[in-house]
Amino acid sequence: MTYNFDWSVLWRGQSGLWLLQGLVTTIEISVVAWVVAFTLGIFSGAVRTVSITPLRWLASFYVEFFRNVPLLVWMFFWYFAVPPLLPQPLQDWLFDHGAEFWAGVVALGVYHGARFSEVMRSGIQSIPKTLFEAAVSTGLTMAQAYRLIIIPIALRLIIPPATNESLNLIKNSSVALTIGVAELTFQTRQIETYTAKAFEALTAGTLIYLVLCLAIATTMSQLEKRFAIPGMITKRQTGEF
Amino acid sequence: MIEFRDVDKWFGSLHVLKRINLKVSGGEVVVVCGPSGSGKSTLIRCVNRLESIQSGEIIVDGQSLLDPKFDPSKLRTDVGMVFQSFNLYPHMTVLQNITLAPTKVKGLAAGEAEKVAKELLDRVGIPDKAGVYPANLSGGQQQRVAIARALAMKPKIMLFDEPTSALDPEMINEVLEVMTDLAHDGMTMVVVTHEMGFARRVAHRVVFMDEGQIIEEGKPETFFGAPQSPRAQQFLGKILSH
Amino acid sequence: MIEFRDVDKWFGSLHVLKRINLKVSGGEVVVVCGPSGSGKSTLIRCVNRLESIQSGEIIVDGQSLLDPKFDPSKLRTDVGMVFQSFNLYPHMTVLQNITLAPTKVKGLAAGEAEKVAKELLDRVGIPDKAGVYPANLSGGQQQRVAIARALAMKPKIMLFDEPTSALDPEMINEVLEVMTDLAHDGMTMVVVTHEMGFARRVAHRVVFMDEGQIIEEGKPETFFGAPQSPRAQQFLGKILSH
Amino acid sequence: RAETTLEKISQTGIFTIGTRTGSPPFAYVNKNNEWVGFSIDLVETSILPLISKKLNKQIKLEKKESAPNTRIPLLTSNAVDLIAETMSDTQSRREQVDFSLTFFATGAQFLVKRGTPIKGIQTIAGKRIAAQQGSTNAKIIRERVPTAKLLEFPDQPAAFQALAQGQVQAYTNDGIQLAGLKAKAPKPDEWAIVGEFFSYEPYGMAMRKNDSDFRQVVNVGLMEAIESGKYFELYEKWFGPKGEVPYPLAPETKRFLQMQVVPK
Amino acid sequence: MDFAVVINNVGFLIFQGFLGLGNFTGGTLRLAVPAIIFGFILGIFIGMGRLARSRWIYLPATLYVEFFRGVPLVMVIFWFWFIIPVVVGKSLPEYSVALAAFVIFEAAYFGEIVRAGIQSVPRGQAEAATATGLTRAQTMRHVILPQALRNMIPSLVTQCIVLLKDTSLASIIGYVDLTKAAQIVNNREIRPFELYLFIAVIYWLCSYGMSRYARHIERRLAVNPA
Ligand SMILES: Nc1ncnc2c1ncn2[C@@H]1O[C@H](COP(=O)(O)OP(=O)(O)OP(=O)(O)O)[C@@H](O)[C@H]1O
Ligand SMILES: Nc1ncnc2c1ncn2[C@@H]1O[C@H](COP(=O)(O)OP(=O)(O)OP(=O)(O)O)[C@@H](O)[C@H]1O
Ligand SMILES: [Mg+2]
Ligand SMILES: [Mg+2]
Repeated sequence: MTYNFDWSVLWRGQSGLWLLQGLVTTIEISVVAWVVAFTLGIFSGAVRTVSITPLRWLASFYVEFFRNVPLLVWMFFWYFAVPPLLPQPLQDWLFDHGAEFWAGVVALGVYHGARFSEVMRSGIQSIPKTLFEAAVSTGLTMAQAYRLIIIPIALRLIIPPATNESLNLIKNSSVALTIGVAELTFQTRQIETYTAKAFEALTAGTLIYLVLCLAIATTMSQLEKRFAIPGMITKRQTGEF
Repeated sequence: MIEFRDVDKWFGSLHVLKRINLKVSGGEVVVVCGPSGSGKSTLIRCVNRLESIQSGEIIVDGQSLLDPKFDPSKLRTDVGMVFQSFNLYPHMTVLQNITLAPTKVKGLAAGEAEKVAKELLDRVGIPDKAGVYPANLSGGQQQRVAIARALAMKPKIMLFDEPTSALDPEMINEVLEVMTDLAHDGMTMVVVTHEMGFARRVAHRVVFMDEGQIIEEGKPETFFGAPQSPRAQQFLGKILSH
Repeated sequence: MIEFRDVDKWFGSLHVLKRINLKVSGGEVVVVCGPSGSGKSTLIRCVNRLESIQSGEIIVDGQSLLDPKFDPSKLRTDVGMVFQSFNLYPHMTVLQNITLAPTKVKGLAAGEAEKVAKELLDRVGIPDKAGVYPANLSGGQQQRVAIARALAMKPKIMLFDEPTSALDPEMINEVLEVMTDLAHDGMTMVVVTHEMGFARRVAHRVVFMDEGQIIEEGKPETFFGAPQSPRAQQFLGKILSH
Repeated sequence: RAETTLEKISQTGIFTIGTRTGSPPFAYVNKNNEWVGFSIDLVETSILPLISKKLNKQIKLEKKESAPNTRIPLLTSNAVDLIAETMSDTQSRREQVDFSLTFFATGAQFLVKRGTPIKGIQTIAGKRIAAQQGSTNAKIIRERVPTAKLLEFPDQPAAFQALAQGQVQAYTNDGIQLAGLKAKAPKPDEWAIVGEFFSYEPYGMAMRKNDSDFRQVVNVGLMEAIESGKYFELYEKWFGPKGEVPYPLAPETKRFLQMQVVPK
Repeated sequence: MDFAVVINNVGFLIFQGFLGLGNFTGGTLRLAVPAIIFGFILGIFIGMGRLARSRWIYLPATLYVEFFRGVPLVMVIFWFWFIIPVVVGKSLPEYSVALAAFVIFEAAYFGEIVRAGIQSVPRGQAEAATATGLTRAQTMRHVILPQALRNMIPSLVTQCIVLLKDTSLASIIGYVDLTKAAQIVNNREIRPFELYLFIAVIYWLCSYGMSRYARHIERRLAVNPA
């Protein structure tokens, strides 16, 4: 191979700073989008399990509409198609204040909200219906039963799939580079163009993602243990089947 | 206290309750029995409106459930229910299980609700389990907590849907004892059960259902001693012989 | 036929079987009873090596399970097992449930296996259910299919782990009848059950366990009439009173 | 000893270039779904025949897509033999790959809506400027006008869209690319290309390092094309008044191209 | 809005981009379908490996899953495209590289789905089969997997939809899928809205169609558990 590796490009010049900036932006956009996605997901996922038909339709429509179209398309939609509908002063203000970041947040948040919704729905549906009935039988209203019993239990049950989904969100945040958000993948490309060292830059990017995701996965499995409902099998079992 | 008037209920095309007429007076203990699928659970679930009916009328504590002003949440504080599968809230301690509804529905202060809960735990015989999670209790203990939870709302009526059939045989008695005490204290109770010993000792009346209809009802002595309908004879034959 | 010699078993730090010594001869019917968690299930699951033991020896049909040449698959064709929760394969018809093992393990031809299966369905009293899926059967019917499935391997020994405790009361009898027939045909059987009527009528011997130990064993008349240990007395008091 | 590029081509009978699908008119996919462009024509008419002649056999041309972040790895992993698109020759790139002589020279400018106050790099302070991700233009703006708000997009249409909708006030790229964009726009008159070249972008063809025989073939091919006038025919075809992107050849550029041709 | 650009290029978008019939290596379906099939088959082994008793099997399987779930797919494709040629000494066609990268990457996700599916089958099923003398492999094949498969359908479909859309990431190595095809046309015509709207509709139809069909199958299996 004629390629000569030169790992020093990663700390010479500004590369290190760029990677750090990229990481910070990735974390920022992911965290804000995650809050949006999680809120939307929990709410719409819960609504999809109740017997109030119009609400359920609305939530189902939301999920089917958003999760079946590629994220890239949503990025363009929120960045290019939506702002022109706003009044001109607001547009200018937005464009001066990181419109691409917020468009990315909305795109990621709404798209992953639809996917969190599915996770939440299956979590709630795995709780026996009679538990809900028992709550209602003591006089709790439906809303109280959901808020106090069903959702707290479902939240604990969905930690593993929700972790998965959260990791997907982080990785998908790289799609925001298509609308100019300078996140981690963007910065690795930047290093590559400045140093022409593609392998080194990509390796650095890969490793940072890997470490970030593993850190989150580990934290979440600690969380899972901490909030485990006594008597339920939550820890990964290694057994015969 | 409870009155069914010509009640009909369908699940889709399945006719599960057929022209039910039944009256339970205050302080009365009624045992409902019958083969699986005969509609016993559905019957009592109609009383606290877990199921709605398609025709007829149900009157609980003087109020018709069809009344437009009727409030299901209010009804349910007056009617306690205990399920076959306990249905304790797994993420809460025993104490929290019991105090949840009193504080959230009745607005009782936390301290007050805990006092009541502790008294009830005493009454069902497990005063020392307040801080424990349901998963760490035996089935019999769980069911007693479920009874305490229902009683915490100070209901006028208690419904039991096969409260002992998910229990190991040695634990059945401890639950039946609590229920017997409750009956002797004058609680109005409707109990779906196959525990014929309990029915004999405690019930004022036994109702036998089959295929959505009430086939026979009467005092326990008469029903167990000389069942009238061939259906009831056959049923009793099966469950008493082994 | 089956012999336990000083068997000890732990689950982690939990000592679930303590120095078990037990002998079951060919054609004998042994009923095992005792409180929940006492190790009854574990005991019989050791016989077909669903659980392995940490010390002692188990000899089945003349062969030690510790023998290095020992083949668990061969053992399991000689020992049939029936579970509390039926465990029928939900994605297969009744017939397929029964013929799976004979064709796959014994290499029986499909036609031959079906013939045997039909005979067995006849014997357990549901000849007309061959093409039905388990979900469409009542619990009693499912358990009878499970028995037929175990019998299809022509076992020399049958193990039953609370075969009737997941059943509605009216269905218990139909299963017990099949088991009684089997016992009368001379099958060697070990049955964990709380059905004392069955034990009285069919068992040659009753074994009472508590906390991983065999506390008492004897003929049913002696055991039920005059249990020796306070434990057994208390246990029988609880389960027979209601 | 590693196989030389000419040996590899001779052995496989295939000459593989890395080029782009979205850089009209240098390399793109036309309405008939053919992969064409000025850079591709140059290779096909001037370099490919020379290789065939030199190796004494008919060589087939194969095209693979290259992008800014894949073109150097494409070369080093032997997936392609030559990068022929719109790659600027720079010193840091020369540490990784070798370049042919310059076959096109341009520089960075700005595309703006007609009437915008932006007149060049001196007037962009505090303005929102779009650039293509990782381009040299972005780098220069960042260094020379740190107060400009730079937004980088991965491709031209996205950047242009941002300009058209007011997300940014100007889009900077190589002048020739801006000319192409303007020509394609629904209303070309609405747009203006402003400012002096504030960078120098000499396009070269890149190849694996230290393979002077092959570089010789490529360079000779280009020199012959310039000398014979073939180059200017192709220029007329793509950049002439009737071409894809009308972009008259400046006399000094023409002179510069001719001066690269060394005597035989 | 001017949808003439879509009409003029619909052939390129559908045949080249979506199906992969044309001058360019590409096709969303041509990549997604085999990637799903082989990824799932590999995923079955990985999922079973995760549940194996021997640590020599479950540790590597777990490592595999955790690694690929922590790395963006683009990076995996990139590494396959540029590292494999260096290792094997010659470059591979884009299609094989893309397919290999997808199969290996997606197998990690399919593996997790398979594991969850297997764990959702009650333990008693395995015990019952073992008790009649079936070997572990026979139990897996005849009793556990058929039931696990049914429980997996919803998450499998979700993953297939994800994969279908992810094929656009193969464009990094010049693979012309539907999204890339739209980009190519867009670079020439500069009509992003019309083009992206069109492909969004196509993706939506596929995804929605798949989830509908899956729900249909689920319901049918629920009624008649075959
Ligand atoms: N939610 C439901 N939807 C459709 N059918 C139902 C529903 N709940 C009950 N059924 C059907 O209604 C009939 C009566 O059910 P119910 O549960 O009241 O019987 P039961 O007498 O309580 O039987 P068991 O002893 O098995 O509890 C049964 O055929 C049952 O399958
Ligand atoms: N796989 C296991 N891992 C750990 N502990 C177990 C396991 N299986 C059983 N135990 C424990 O071993 C003890 C004996 O269990 P076993 O199931 O044999 O009791 P049992 O007498 O059959 O009770 P039951 O009547 O409830 O079925 C119990 O304390 C149980 O919690
Ligand atoms: Mg019932
Ligand atoms: Mg047991």
